[in-house]
Amino acid sequence: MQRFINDPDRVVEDTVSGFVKAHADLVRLGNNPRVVIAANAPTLGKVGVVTGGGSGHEPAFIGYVGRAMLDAVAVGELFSSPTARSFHDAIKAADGGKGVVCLYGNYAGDNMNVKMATRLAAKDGIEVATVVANDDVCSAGPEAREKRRGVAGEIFMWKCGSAMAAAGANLEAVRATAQKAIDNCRSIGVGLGPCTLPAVGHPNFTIEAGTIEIGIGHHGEPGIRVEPLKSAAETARDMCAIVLDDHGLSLGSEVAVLISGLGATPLNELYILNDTIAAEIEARGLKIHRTFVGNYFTSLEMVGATLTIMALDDELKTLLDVEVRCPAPF
Amino acid sequence: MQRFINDPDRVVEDTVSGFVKAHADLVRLGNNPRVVIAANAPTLGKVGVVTGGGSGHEPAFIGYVGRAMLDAVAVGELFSSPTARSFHDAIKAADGGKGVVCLYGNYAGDNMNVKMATRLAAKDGIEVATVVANDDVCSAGPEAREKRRGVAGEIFMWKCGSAMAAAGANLEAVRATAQKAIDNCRSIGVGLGPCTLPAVGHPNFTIEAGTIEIGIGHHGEPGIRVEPLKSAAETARDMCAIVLDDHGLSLGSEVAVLISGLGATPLNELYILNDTIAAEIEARGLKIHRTFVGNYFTSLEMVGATLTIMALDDELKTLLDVEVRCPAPF
Amino acid sequence: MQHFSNAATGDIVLAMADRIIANKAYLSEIDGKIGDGDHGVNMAKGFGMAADRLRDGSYRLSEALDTLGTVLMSEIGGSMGPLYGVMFTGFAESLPKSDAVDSTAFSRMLHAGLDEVQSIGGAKVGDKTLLDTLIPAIEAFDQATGSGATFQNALVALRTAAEAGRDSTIDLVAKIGRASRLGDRSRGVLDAGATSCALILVTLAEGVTMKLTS
Amino acid sequence: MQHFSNAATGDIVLAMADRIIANKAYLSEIDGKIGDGDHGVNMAKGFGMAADRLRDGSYRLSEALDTLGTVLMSEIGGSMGPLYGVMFTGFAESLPKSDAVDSTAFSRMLHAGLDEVQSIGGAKVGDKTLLDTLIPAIEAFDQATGSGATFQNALVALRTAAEAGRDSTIDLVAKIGRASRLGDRSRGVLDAGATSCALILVTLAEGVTMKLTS
Ligand SMILES: Nc1ncnc2c1ncn2[C@@H]1O[C@H](COP(=O)(O)OP(=O)(O)O)[C@@H](O)[C@H]1O
Ligand SMILES: Nc1ncnc2c1ncn2[C@@H]1O[C@H](COP(=O)(O)OP(=O)(O)O)[C@@H](O)[C@H]1O
Ligand SMILES: [Mg+2]
Ligand SMILES: [Mg+2]
Ligand SMILES: [Mg+2]
Ligand SMILES: [Mg+2]
Repeated sequence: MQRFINDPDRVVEDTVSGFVKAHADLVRLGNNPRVVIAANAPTLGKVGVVTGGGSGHEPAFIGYVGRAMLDAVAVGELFSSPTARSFHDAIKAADGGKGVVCLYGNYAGDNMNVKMATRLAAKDGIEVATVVANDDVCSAGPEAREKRRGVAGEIFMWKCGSAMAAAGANLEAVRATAQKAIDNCRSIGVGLGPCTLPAVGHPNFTIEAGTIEIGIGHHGEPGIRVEPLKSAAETARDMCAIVLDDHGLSLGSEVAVLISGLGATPLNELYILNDTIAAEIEARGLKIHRTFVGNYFTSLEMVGATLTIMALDDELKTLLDVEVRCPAPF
Repeated sequence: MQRFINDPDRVVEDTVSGFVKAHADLVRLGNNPRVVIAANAPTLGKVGVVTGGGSGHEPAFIGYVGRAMLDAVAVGELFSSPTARSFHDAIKAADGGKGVVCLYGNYAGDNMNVKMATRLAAKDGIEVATVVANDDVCSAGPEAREKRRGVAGEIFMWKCGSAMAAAGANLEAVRATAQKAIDNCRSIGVGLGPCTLPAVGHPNFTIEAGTIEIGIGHHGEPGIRVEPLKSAAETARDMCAIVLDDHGLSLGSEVAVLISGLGATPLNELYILNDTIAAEIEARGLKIHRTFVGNYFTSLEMVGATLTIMALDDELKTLLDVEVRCPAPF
Repeated sequence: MQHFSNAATGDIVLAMADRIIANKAYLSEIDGKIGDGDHGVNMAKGFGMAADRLRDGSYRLSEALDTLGTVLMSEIGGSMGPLYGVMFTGFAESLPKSDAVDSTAFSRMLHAGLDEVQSIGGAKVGDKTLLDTLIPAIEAFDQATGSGATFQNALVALRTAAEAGRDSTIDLVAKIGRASRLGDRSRGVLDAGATSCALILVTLAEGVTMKLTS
Repeated sequence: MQHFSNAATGDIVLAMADRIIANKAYLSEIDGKIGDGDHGVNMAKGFGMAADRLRDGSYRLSEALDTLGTVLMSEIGGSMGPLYGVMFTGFAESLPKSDAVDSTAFSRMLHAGLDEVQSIGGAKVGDKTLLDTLIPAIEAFDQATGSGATFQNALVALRTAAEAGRDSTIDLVAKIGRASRLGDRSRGVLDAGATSCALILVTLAEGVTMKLTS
């Protein structure tokens, strides 16, 4: 493994340690080294906003802690949900007396650990509302949206929810806005190459050279089909079709677009994808309000990309455009 | 090649096209499709700031065009200098009547093309000052600093020069500040895996599994040694030693730190490097003013990282902290 | 009536931890076939941490189980942290205040843990999970005591059913968790959680058997 | 005195372009051994673009050379764009206003191009670059005319020296450009630029020879 690591079993510890050193102006650790807290959190009288998830997706999740962004993040092992205790500690760190919203992704471990953390927080007298992201179109059919995984759409959910909280909204309003944000998101991942958990030492799955896996998940969960590798334009058109057919937006709708690399795909290729994606979206009579292209939500050194399209209304547009300060390039 | 491309010979065109679509709020193209111009450039009465270089280093160079950042960038083929004409067009696009400073990297092609562009601009009556970045420590000994290549230190040079120009300084002052910025930078690259030019189709060089190349260049130029792969901490200590021994900073000096991935190294590993790098810098009695960790200056899908340390004085500190808006996460 | 003493049986949890740690590589290997290959690592880490906290004293079984459950819940995360976490804290909380644990109390304990696992995980028999071990084992124990078997003999029934339940997962298609995404490809191998659950139940039955008095 | 007409010899540049394009793969292969394998691609792209602009008309040699140099400079970038760009525009600018080009004027033209290449590139003989072809070729031409050879025979001397110069690069260690970073490992193969330069000079000499009148 051609990697910069010290000990395969301490990748998360070392990552968080180096992260906090780099961004001490924005983040800090509390007593639990698996909870990253915004330097200015908690804010008295503000609804706290937290998330959490497995590591290996950097800059997600920790990179989105900051000013007008997340108040605290629970940090799991690589590709593995944080503990209930870490979620609980994150909730406590974010609590400014007005309740806490936990905005997380739809994975078995996260669901269980958040559920337990919520119970623990209730005992502390902290009211917790939750929103579960399920933007990954290929992980279940439209009739079973609640089974879909959460992927890069979480970033838009965090942003809109956090901005709403920063503006002084109450718990129910923050929850409802975050729920609307993720309801308005559809995402798809395409994979060109696998990744390896350092402690495991061999790729978790394979993608044959000359093929592409359409609909792959953020941990290499199988997609809906494997097919011969096509041009970037054809792939981009497929991605748009899957996302927008599921979306079913009306003509003239405004959207935000997020194209994220999965870790080892060079940035220029993401821009090549965007060249066609932007054209496709506009050809469908939609209006692009903003585009984000970069490594926003990765999967270790997986080769591939995700596309997220969020439908915007005036509220979401305003919230998305709030200036924030966080370590991730957002 | 597991890539998102359309035509190996049109990678740059498609990249620039997708880039401009994504960032139309900040950048535009003029008549020459190989020159990316800030949306608000030229600014009358402001010194123009331009750079240029080969493609494949995204977000460098084009991502650093923006408000209070570069006014225009000449875009070359992958790993190949832009034409003299593109440099010339970039200079013209940036010219606000007070002269233009061209801040570029020390490579044979760039030197020649900038020299010719400067002559052409002189015929237009545009005064051009140049600064050549040579921050890559391993590319020549301390007695031959003028032979060293320019690498990620260029970003600090652009930032400080651009901020100085935005503040209204004259051409000589902008040039002198940019020169000071790069004089104060030392960088090193370490490589764990090669990259492939799409039109060539096979890696430009090899790095054996289980080895690391210390001092590798941004296009895979050979480093000073190849050795068995070590822990992240040991590698980070080597990187710091090479950079700081060459730097020779006095106790208590303040520095800015930039750790950039080369393209295919996951972000968490860069933070693992930073964990030791930050400790090493502080152990030498230096004070870290700011740290940047991310994919700032890449080499297609090369696996590896670069470290840049810039010594700060009050002026550079102020300039570095100016808020800017550009597509790159800076 | 056969029973054992809650007060002096905390070391059964240490035996469990030793067994899990000894099977670390085996459990990961099974998980690697249709999961992500970390089950042994996760389990050994959690059980090892709990054992470290228990090694230097003598604890009541209920205390030891509570420590184990709490450590799993607070240090392991993923899916196993909460699932086994609530199971062991469920076990601990239901043990009687009085010292003597008879087969009725033991059955109550098993059900309390099972209820917690099902309430948090939502799986059922046939989904190819640890429940394919746990549920038949508890049913066999209850059936044995119901038809008049001694506590000791009921524990034999529990062990046998746990191992049979584990083996039943070979032919199942995973319906829940990571392996479920493989569909039919998940058939033909043991489920990792069912395997660790059998190790846990067998060690528990062995430990209790040795402590039984009448 | 032998001379040729500037007015009707622009097609020599088309012949050069054909020669370079025919050798695209070969030049890239040579560059791939110690460089980055793109020399043939770069050269074919630039010469091809220039030829496209010249294909449909009849141009003066000086015009055609100027077009070629300008295209290289404005469309190719890298190192070859400026190096060959200034060489060809240097050639073009020094050709006499009068139509007839004799060996003295031809020599002046060659030197003008060489001066430009050296002023921008800073390389010298022995650095393993195109100058190892260009400089001996010009010297051989001048020496031949100096010792009374005809223009035609001097062109033969130029061709022979260009090819010998190209071959001399095999034993050289690169001192400049990309290959110089390889140090001793750059010995044993031809230099790509020296090879393309020989193609250019040979085609030029052939073309001029065919147009000579006395
Ligand atoms: N909802 C559930 N209820 C009960 N057991 C489950 C459930 N989901 C998963 N499991 C068990 O978890 C085991 C995998 O554990 P482990 O490998 O440690 O976690 P992960 O799947 O997160 O990597 C499976 O073999 C299965 O027995
Ligand atoms: N300073 C220089 N002066 C003259 N020729 C040079 C110089 N630098 C490089 N060359 C020539 O350029 C050739 C390589 O050209 P090419 O492969 O097109 O460019 P690059 O090296 O940028 O990939 C070398 O073989 C050498 O002959
Ligand atoms: Mg796992
Ligand atoms: Mg090249
Ligand atoms: Mg597992
Ligand atoms: Mg080359």
